Amino acid sequence: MEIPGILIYAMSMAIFMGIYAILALGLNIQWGFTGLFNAGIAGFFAVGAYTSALVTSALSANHLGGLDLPVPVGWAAAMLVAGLVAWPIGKICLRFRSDYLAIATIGVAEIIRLVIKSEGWLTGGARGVTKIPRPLASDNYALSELSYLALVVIVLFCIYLLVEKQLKAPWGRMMRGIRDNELAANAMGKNIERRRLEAFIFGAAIMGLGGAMLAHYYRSITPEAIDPMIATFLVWIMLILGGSGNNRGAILGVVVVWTIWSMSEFVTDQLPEEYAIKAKYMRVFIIGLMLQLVLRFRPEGILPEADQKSAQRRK
Amino acid sequence: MLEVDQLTKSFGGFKAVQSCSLSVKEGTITGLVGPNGAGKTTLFNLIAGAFQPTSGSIHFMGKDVTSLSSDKLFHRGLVRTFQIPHEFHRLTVLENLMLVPENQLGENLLANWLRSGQVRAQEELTRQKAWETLEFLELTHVADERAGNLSGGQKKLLELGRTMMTDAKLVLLDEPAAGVNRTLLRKLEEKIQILNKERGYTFMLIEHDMEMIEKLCDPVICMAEGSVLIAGSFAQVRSDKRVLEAYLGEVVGDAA
Amino acid sequence: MTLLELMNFYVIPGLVLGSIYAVGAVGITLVFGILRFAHLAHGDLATFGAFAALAVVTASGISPWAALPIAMALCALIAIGIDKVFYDYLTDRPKIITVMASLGIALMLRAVIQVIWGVDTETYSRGLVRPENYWGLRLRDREIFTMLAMFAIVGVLWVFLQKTKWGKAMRAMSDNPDLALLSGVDNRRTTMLTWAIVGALCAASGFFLGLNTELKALMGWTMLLPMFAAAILGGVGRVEGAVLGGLVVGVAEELSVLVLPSEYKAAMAFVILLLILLVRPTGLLKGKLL
Amino acid sequence: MTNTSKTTPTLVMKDVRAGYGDADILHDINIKVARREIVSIIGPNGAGKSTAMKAVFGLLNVRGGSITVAGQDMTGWKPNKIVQNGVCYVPQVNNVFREMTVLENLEMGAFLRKGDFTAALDRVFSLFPDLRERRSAMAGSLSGGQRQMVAMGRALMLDPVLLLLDEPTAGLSPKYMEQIFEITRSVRDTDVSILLVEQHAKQALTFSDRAYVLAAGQNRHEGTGEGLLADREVAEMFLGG
Amino acid sequence: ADVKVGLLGGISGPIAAMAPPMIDAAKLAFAQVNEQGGVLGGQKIVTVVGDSACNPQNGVDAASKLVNVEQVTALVGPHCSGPVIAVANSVAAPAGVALITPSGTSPEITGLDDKGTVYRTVPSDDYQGRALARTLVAQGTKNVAVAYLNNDYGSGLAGAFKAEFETQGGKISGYAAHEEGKASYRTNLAELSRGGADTLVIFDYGDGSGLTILRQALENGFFTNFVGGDGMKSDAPIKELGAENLTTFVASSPMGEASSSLDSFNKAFTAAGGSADAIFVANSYDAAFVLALAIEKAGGDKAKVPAAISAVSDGKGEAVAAGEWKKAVELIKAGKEIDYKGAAGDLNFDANGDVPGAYGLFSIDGESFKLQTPMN
Ligand SMILES: Nc1ncnc2c1ncn2[C@@H]1O[C@H](COP(=O)(O)OP(=O)(O)OP(=O)(O)O)[C@@H](O)[C@H]1O
Ligand SMILES: Nc1ncnc2c1ncn2[C@@H]1O[C@H](COP(=O)(O)OP(=O)(O)OP(=O)(O)O)[C@@H](O)[C@H]1O
Ligand SMILES: [Mg+2]
Ligand SMILES: [Mg+2]
Repeated sequence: MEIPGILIYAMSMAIFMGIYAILALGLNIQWGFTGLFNAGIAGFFAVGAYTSALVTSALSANHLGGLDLPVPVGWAAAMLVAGLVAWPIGKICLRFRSDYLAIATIGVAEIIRLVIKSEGWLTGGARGVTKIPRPLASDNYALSELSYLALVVIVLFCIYLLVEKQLKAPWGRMMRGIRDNELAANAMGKNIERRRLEAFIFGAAIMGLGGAMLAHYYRSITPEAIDPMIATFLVWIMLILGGSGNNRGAILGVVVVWTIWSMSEFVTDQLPEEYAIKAKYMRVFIIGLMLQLVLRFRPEGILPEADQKSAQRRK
Repeated sequence: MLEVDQLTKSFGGFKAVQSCSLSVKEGTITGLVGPNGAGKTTLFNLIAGAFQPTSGSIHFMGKDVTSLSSDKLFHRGLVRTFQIPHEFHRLTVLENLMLVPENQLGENLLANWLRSGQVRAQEELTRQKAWETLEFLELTHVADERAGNLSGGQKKLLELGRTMMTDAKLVLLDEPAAGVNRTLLRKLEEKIQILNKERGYTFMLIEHDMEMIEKLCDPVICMAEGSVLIAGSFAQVRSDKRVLEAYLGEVVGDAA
Repeated sequence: MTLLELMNFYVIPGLVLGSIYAVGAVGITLVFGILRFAHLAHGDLATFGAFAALAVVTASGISPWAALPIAMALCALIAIGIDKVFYDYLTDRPKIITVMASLGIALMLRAVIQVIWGVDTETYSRGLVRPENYWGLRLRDREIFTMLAMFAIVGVLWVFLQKTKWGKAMRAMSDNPDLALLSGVDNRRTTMLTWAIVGALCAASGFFLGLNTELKALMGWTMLLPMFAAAILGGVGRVEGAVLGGLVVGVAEELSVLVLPSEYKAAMAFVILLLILLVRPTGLLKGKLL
Repeated sequence: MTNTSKTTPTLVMKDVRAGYGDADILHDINIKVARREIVSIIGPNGAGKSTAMKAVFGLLNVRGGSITVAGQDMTGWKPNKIVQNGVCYVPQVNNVFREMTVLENLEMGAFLRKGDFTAALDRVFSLFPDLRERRSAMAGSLSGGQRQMVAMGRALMLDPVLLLLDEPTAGLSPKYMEQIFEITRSVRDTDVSILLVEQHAKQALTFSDRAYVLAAGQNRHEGTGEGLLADREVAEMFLGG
Repeated sequence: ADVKVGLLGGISGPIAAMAPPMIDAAKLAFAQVNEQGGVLGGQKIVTVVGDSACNPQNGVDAASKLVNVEQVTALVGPHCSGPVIAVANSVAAPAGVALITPSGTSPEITGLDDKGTVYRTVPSDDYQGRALARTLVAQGTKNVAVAYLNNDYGSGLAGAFKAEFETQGGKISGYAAHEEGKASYRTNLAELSRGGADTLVIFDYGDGSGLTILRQALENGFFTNFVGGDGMKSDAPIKELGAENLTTFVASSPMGEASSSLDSFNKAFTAAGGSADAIFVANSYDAAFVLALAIEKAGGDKAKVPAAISAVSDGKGEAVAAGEWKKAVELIKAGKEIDYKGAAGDLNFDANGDVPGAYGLFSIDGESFKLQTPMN
């Protein structure tokens, strides 16, 4: 019984990593490629999660929706609606630069969170949406974890290919150019405003998908899941630690940070029983300290942004 | 091909460009000189759409482009360089050049997937062109270096290189020679002449290097305090008393 | 509603709240303006300062006001220490990395606070303090003192930055660190001084918050967003702007219940922020566009 | 510093090896500037001229060799300490405080100066009257040439023993270019040694006492100004014929 | 061997202040079990603490560690409703491990498709809100303003209270939600008081923003009477505001018929250094104690524990009070039915794992809360 238990834990960890990796890839498009300081990940995450929840769950008196549609439709809707929500937000906020944009997007995410909490007719308010179907679920615990993991991995892989191909393509080069020097990019004929909006929406849609996948994993979504610490800042830590501008770095960052996040609990559990609660505070300390250590030894991220070396020097 | 009419730009209360009128004829290499702070760069910024003028109008190829943004002007065939280099610092030197050509299919989200063959072919061409440009600028050895790590002069060369990556009608060069090695500069001059003669580019060139102005430019326009002081051939401008005093800093009567 | 009611129940609470925000926002704006990054550990350092003052009060029984300078000094030292150990070696890296490091520091500080002082709600002095009546205006002593102290602290800081070489050195360093070095500015010491000021301001803002309400382990973290909003609103890098921004956010939050359902009160800071940024992208007073 | 003998060279860079990352840019560079001497460095773009200057100030990793100023070994010193010892440097790029006014920029030049510096300020303003006019403008909004004047003016606010100038004339009008050379010479006459990087190589060589040619991070030629001007190979390779 | 039980709580995060006493109370129950001979013929119950941080991400992760790696027999917790639902759905129910939350009050927990694994010792907000409304009307309070925390706990209680209060003919002259963690609620209070009520009902936590609201209302003289839900029955207001200032403050709280259970818990918990007035501690104690009983009853079989939980507190059989472990074990050994009557109520789980709950209205007497009237 011991070994399978650890395997199931490993699977649940991997599911989290997969979902957070999707969020991190979405952020990488916005920050890593385009330099958009979006600190409102939680907002798009929430929009995606709730959209898919309302589309796929059964009819309920507590909230809108309840369309009972298949899960893939829910995921597609999550991406679509997250993208749609991002559009006006981007239109308004993208004129701000760096830190101004960050605080504006944090604000928008807070407003989204408050709307979700307060507008019960739409979202179930504080009660949230429960009874969201989980695809491929079965009565066997291990099996349903495994199949959901497989699903997450497949989706992640697709998203990775999508984003990686975009990055390597002239599109990615243009975006990185806009990030590095807007004025020059503009003078070289790139429509800055439209392109930044494009990247913002693209990234937001992917974040929406991440939110949806998490909601289906829990089979529920409540406002507690969109706390900025866990849904925004954590993703930022992952991306920056992994290496922004590098998709593999982003994924690796997720793996490292979630491992620290989750496994640190085992470390502090070694403390004697009477310190059990203090141990949890120590755990938070250890998480903070580990971040510092990773930054100390890999200040550019674990896998820094790679230069796109010219493949052949001369034809 | 370019008509600037009564253009004024003020920053706060300070008028950097004041009722400035000039025109550039197709096929010329027009020189723009003037003391430091005369408003030359500001004029370029206005023409290229980086600033909006306070008043006045700009016509390019017969059309009013006064309030057009930089990217739209680029698509109409107007390319500019910056006096203080604006490189894409985290892109490699090669990428800095490859980014420039307009209408790249691969910059379109969908085309990237639907027409990837075409995208790849186009990339190959762009890459080749970029290499040729690097070869000409003697920058091949830093092709894979991040542009932010270049030396001051190399950045200026890269700035210039970008204008060679696209088929422009009018090229605005802001002090291309500053900080560039003289041996290389002679080559640049030749290149500019070739582009002008063979490809039909029109140039507008800000320079303080009189040798270069003399060799390339006709006509030459001299600006001072935001407006045009005099326009004419190099010799005419060179011998104007006001120019001598304000710009060249020579005591009148002194031979060059 | 009479004017007096409006003042007593809406405007004055708003100004007091705004003063608390202002002290925090000034610190944030200094880090923003001089060191050029968003210091996410600001709130937790403020909490630390508040608890440090509490520790002094309970240990020695002196008045909280006498404990304030001690807490400020302690926080200044801690801020310098944090910088030396954790931020300093990231100076040449992209600023976002330091932002992440500060997030880690926030977690560490919070853990330390919880381990040392626990998680219970505390106050400096037990019991209630009912407001006095000044010609119809109802104010508590501590509210008056909070506002006065805020203006005093900010005033002293402003004079210091304007009149001494240090202020100029700080600005130079933030503008172009290499060139500042080449001009003979000792960037290390300038940074240290900046952190000393920021740490002291943190302690002060935590103290005022605790004095006017209660001390809780997470109080700083929950105040972080409105303080950031205030700093940005005032114009990044502008001390006067931060004060103005803090007051605007405070009053706007309190007045918002007149027009909005109260559950949206927390969003008010951001609504104001977005509106003002749309009109003035650099904040109320022209701040740096970083 | 004042008591060093007349024969001690102001700057000696001996076998300096340095680079930004792991790779070396400078390979055993040797440069010497004697007292009251104007020495210029010329060479193609990317030769390592600016790097050599930064190496003096320890702005990058110096991995070998030594740097001595007025007899004092300063290898590995911090830039602000080097400035305190009378070395001034005008970098090629990023050489102004963009968000400070012209006046504040100049005041920053006098940061280490104790007491009154209005005299120095007046001198700078009389050299560059344009700056006096734009004294309260942000340096970041200045024209390219005006910035160069600010940068130069900033360095003139202190009385250095050694002045390092990285392309001080780039972007300046012919009038000011002449003037900069004039100033340089007159500064030299107040007992200051000057090391200068120039792309206006011919003019620079004409008025330099000695000059070095750097290429690919190595010493290529050295000699007196006139000597190098006369050298055909140098003329062809580096001076544009 | 030992029997491992997971204690899952919101130790870090927004309810950090409430979690430690709750965990301590649960530990007290297990300590009593161990002292009185342990489970399953002398085995000790050991606890492993997990941190749900009051969000589903951490909750599920911590639960997964407890269930899969630590292989705990059952979970006490999590504390917040969101994690309860997520953990139930993605860990407890699939793994067939019992989960008893002492403080998840969301109505959504009732209807979870949990294969009978999910229980709670705190009543759904519905009961308490309604009971409080009835009691107030019965006492003659007809006009109140309601301030509630905008989370599952606050809005659930407030909703139920409002509906019942209005049916009973009362008038709600102000009704507003607030966010936690703000420094000032004075304008909220001013708005609420404009309706003319002199009684303020606060559904919030007494060591969180509820305390701030109470303080600011008292200091500025906004209302004269204050009524709180069980979250306000905390020792923090007494400690920080002073009992002398709280003469007009009452709070409702669950309690059992057998008030001996509550007394015995109070005594034991105070002796162990805890504060018996802390929020949800009695519920937490009950959750742990009933779980221990169920483990004993199920003979240590993890899969049988869920069903055993409702069996040991279903209103049938011999009553067992808080702390009476030895007696309970003997009864179980003798094959008799037992019925645990807890410190925070009689439990009596229904088919959904919910408890109906009985309430009392408490006022402050000296330095602690004393029962004023029972509510129904
Ligand atoms: N953004 C701005 N804000 C305020 N003043 C400006 C701005 N840009 C330029 N100026 C002012 O306008 C004047 C003209 O500047 P401009 O850059 O056009 O000069 P220039 O002719 O290009 O000079 P140079 O030959 O030195 O490059 C200068 O005095 C400068 O200070
Ligand atoms: N920050 C940097 N990081 C990495 N490499 C650099 C950096 N700065 C310069 N280099 C490289 O070092 C070499 C020498 O640069 P340096 O700036 O010394 O040239 P320079 O001789 O001053 O040229 P120029 O005349 O163009 O100013 C160049 O190849 C450049 O690419
Ligand atoms: Mg110019
Ligand atoms: Mg150079």
